[in-house]
Amino acid sequence: MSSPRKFSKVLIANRGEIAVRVMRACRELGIRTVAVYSEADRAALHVRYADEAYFIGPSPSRESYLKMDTILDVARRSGSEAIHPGYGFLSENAAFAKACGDEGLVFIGPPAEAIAAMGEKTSARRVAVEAGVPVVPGTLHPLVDNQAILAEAKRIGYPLMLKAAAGGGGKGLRLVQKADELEMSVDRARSEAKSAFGDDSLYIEKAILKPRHIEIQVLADKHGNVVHLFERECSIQRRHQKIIEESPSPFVTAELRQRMGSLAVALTKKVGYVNAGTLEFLVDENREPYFLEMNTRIQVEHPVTEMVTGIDLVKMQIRIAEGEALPFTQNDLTQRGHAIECRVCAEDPEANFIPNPGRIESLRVPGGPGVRDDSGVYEGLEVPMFYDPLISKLVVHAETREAAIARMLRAVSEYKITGIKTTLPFFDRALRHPKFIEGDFDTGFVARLQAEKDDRVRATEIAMAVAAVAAYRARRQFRGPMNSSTSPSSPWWLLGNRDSVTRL
Amino acid sequence: MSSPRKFSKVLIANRGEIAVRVMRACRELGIRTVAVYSEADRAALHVRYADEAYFIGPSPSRESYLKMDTILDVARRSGSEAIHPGYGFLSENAAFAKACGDEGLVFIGPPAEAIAAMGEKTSARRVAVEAGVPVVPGTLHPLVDNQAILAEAKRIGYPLMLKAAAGGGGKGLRLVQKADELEMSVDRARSEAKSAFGDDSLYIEKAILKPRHIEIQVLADKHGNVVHLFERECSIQRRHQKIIEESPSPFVTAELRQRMGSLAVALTKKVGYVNAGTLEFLVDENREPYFLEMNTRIQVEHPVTEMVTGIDLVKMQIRIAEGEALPFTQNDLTQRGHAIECRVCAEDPEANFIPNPGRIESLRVPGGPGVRDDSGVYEGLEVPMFYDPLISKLVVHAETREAAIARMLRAVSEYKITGIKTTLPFFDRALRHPKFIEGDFDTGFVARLQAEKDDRVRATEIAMAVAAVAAYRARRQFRGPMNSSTSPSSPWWLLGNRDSVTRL
Amino acid sequence: MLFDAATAGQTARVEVRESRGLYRVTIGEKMLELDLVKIGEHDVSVLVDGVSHDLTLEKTPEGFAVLVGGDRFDVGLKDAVKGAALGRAAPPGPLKLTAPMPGKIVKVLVSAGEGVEAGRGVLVMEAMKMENELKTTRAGTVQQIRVMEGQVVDMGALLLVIG
Amino acid sequence: MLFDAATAGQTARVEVRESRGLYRVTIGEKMLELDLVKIGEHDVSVLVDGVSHDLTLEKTPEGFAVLVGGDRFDVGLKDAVKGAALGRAAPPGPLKLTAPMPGKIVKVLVSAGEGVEAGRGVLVMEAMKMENELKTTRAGTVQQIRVMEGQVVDMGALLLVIG
Repeated sequence: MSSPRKFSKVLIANRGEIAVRVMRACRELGIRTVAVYSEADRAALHVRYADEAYFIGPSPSRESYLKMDTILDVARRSGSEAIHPGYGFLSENAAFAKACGDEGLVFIGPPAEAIAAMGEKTSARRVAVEAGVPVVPGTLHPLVDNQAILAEAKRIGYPLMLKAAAGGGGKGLRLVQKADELEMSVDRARSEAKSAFGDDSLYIEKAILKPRHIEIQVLADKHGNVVHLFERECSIQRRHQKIIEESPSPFVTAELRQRMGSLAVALTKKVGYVNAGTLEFLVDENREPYFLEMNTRIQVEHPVTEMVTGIDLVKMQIRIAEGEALPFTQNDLTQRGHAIECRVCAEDPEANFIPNPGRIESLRVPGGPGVRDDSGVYEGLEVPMFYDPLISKLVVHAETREAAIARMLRAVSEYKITGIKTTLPFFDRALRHPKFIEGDFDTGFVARLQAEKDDRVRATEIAMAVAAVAAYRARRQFRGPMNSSTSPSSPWWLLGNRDSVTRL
Repeated sequence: MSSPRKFSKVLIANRGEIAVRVMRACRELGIRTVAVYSEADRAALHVRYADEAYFIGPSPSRESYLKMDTILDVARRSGSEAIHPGYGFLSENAAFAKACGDEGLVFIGPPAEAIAAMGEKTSARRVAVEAGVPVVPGTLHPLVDNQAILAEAKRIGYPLMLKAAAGGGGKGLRLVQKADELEMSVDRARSEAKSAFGDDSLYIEKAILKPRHIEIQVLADKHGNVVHLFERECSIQRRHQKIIEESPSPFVTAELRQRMGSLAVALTKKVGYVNAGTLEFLVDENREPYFLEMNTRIQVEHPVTEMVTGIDLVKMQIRIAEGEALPFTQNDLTQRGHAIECRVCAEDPEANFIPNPGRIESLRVPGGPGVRDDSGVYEGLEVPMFYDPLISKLVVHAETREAAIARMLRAVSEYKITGIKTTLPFFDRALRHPKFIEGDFDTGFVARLQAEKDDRVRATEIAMAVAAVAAYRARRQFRGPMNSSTSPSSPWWLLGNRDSVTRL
Repeated sequence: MLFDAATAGQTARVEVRESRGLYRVTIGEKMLELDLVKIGEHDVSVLVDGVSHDLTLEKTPEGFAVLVGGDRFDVGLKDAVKGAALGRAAPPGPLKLTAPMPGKIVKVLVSAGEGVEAGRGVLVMEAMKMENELKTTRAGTVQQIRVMEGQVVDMGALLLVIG
Repeated sequence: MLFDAATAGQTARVEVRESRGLYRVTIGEKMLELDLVKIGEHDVSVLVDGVSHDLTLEKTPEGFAVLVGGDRFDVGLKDAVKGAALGRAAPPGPLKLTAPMPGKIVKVLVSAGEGVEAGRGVLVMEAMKMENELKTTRAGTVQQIRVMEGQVVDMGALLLVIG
């Protein structure tokens, strides 16, 4: 084990909010940051935020953010000592982790072997089974041809889940209710998996109904020390992707927390894992946990853990990669208060969360006590269609879960984005729902919510009145009917004294 | 003691960031908020943020925010049950607290008697002396005529401080080095005191050199429970007003913390104090504390205490006023990590912090982990000349003081305000200063810093280059010399594709 | 001026009049007097009998989107006299299927001349790494296919015509 | 185009040329090639040989204020050829004392015709609840007093003339 060596320059092989998050940690540690960017991202926030920035190719990620050689070349030319992969893209790519090592670069993440062992779901399941960690019944190996899938499906029975073996983030994930849906679902899942990970092999497993998605955060240093930082509740999902996360989980008892923590630490040690990682579990109605997979990288939802433990996970990732030992033991770690994260995405919640890229015309971010905004955008930015729709993570921290929910509703009401539709209005509804407030939900919550009628008391009247006044002003300014072709980027209906405060 | 009675509507008799801060607490508690506003404040953030807002008079505070009858009338008409005074204005006015009670309104603050006893500095000093709390030598009664002041001055000797008896926030505060400065300083102090508090009586005390300004936060409920929430270090001041505060203090030892905490709790109990309050001390080089005064209201710098203790002080003020008992005891309270606050003011630090009101042309607020922005403004707002220059409080929290300083520098570098000059560039310099980093400073820090030459490594070259490019573009667009009369609100030098991302 | 407004499943006849710097808005039976201050390009501060509303507006094809608190209203507005939609009217004639978002055509699931039922999936588009199947809302015959697999299209681009 | 630039106690001759979407800026001996992208109204993102700068600009009478990181530069610019200040030149002739901020005149400390030394306090102004004493930077005679006590003045308003 080489002695600790501080980094002076780190390349961040990612974009969006996570690239900015990593750069913030680096800036606070006095480490220079190197950004890479695609055609679409010249003006992206991570490019503006970095100390250095280099162009790496066309907008599609296959031709830029997934190009190992180009990125390694930039690392070499810029004199970077380490690479932080963020999440997605190359973050769980064992070949990339290995290539970094071969180049004499430190990969800020686990060793390639650990990624290989845990990153690929079916092998992770095998390891878990050996370690005596309970898993969901299913195939333990990737299935390449459709015949094998059909056979396995018959054996396991319906409903079942189709998953991309190389996958993550819900891509290439499909729930299949009955046999006749299988074929079409397999095709779609393969093609998604192909375009997302360049590997279309799938595996299938028994679908657990009314499951809770609960995960354990771990930190492991190069000296064999491993701790867990308790759980995150991630059951609120749309199209199998998390959208609201919290810590602690309202469903987890002290015993279950203890048990899952121990399983997580044991599995982490077994594979010689190093750096930050997350073990995902499904927990059924009887509080039985089933190990799903390990995410061998920083998670999108890591901030909720940071806020309750007071530990900066990204700084810890860097310190661990530098060779430092964990500055605390399991007993030093405690949960203070309650944290909730809402993923603000460029999606239309009224249209089944269909992606809604476009230009952010105006942006007002929330502030005040206990509010954290981890954003990857700014006013005037064109949110590109090529990448993940996540534009910002809104996180709150308060004394209790009740106070945290109230604080999140307050923060959501302060967050104003025009130009694109976002998931913000969805949060205003979801967080007021009795089932959410009681903590009585599972991964089916969003679907059920959308089926229900909206029974909030809403400000419909004033909204209609002010819209009508705007239309009236528009008419008065331009006789004749409004012209929808008018660019929304020039809100002509409010012309005159623009940028100023005017009594109309 | 009446049993707890929850408020459903509260009037906030203030403006700016503190009005918004109180409204945020109310919104999280499900309490409706009532704002009051002057001529200049129709479009102020606190008016936009409130559930209700009522006009109370012309812009000068004497004719609006200090008008007790008008404000009480609004409270009556709006059906408010309580009034939160914020800080400044009527917050330490015993007559107002009493008037609220007479109207059957709950004053969210101490009883009128406690304000009278502690709010007026000279009587507070008398009480302290009786309680055996050390104070700075000086007059124990307000001096109305100048002859008395001259006599007292001769007795106490120079250097000495002139203070407004009714004062606070450094208004009507003057350091007098030698006898021949006295008369002019008295006049100026009187006239400031008059316009700020409507009372021009002064008192004088011996000036302690190289003092640290350290204060203790207390909370007292209506059931006789009193706790302290540790100290705040407030020695970084300009014109006798705090500009950077932190908690814990790098100067305070465990013993001193313990001692000052006990003195604070004792004094608080002695006067039958209720609600949140702050006891200000001067601490000399030998770590001897001298009680200065008690601020019988919420402090500007309360957020640093909130971040290290995890307690929401404004919510506690409301709960206490509702009659609830403190939900914790002294032993439940701990300090976690380190917090720093920087006061972002509309002032020109290059011109001795002269106020610089005007229109905020553009505004980018910092984000990410451990950053809190308590703002009273927004992009496009005209910061009025009638009120305090504080526009926002930037607060950070991190594991250690070193990490907190790094985080604040990171946050300051993300905070972009154009249209008015602010104190932000001053913080970038002050927080990098070795003396600040070592925690080796006193209330003379700012004056010394400004006398020194600035030895930061600065981005002068790129600043010059880009300014020249802007000038070049301007010239190209409009032949002939630039015209300084061009309104800065239309940055014509960047005309074309406005609001969009354009490669020039 | 008279409008027919529709949002959140409600419709109303709305009249707007201006007097002495205030707006008088009548919604059905109810009259509101708005003290309305415009802030920047998208925000307005409105006082109605002392009640304060902080609203954010965005122009949409149908009228305006209004953000109030954490909620969003897409308000459709019609001129009650002319009866003309203030925004784009629903296109007449055959169904012109347009792109609901910018994205890439991954698969075309139908061929020209083919008959389709309502609800039939006709195209697969990819945007932001998600595949979305587009369905026809109407039965008919595929008259034109205006895109090819692999093609990147803008939001609103014409994809298929079904008659 | 040639400029004389001054900021933070430094001065330099700065040349700006444009070619193929880039700006070539020569400062003294040094040449920088700027890949400059304008963002919104006040921000620019600049890449110089891979080094990234996020800058915010504001027009000032003397030139431009530039925010870089937590730092601020008030850059004065002169056309090096014409020699004309790009901003307002220092007024010639007698000293015209103008208001450094909007505020209220609390006291006038001198009377017309009175002789004053440099550094003498001549007026007390109040803004944002603070009283500030304004001093003359030059010795001379008070020629005109253009304000009265209690008067509210705008920033830049003429207060006194001292010759």
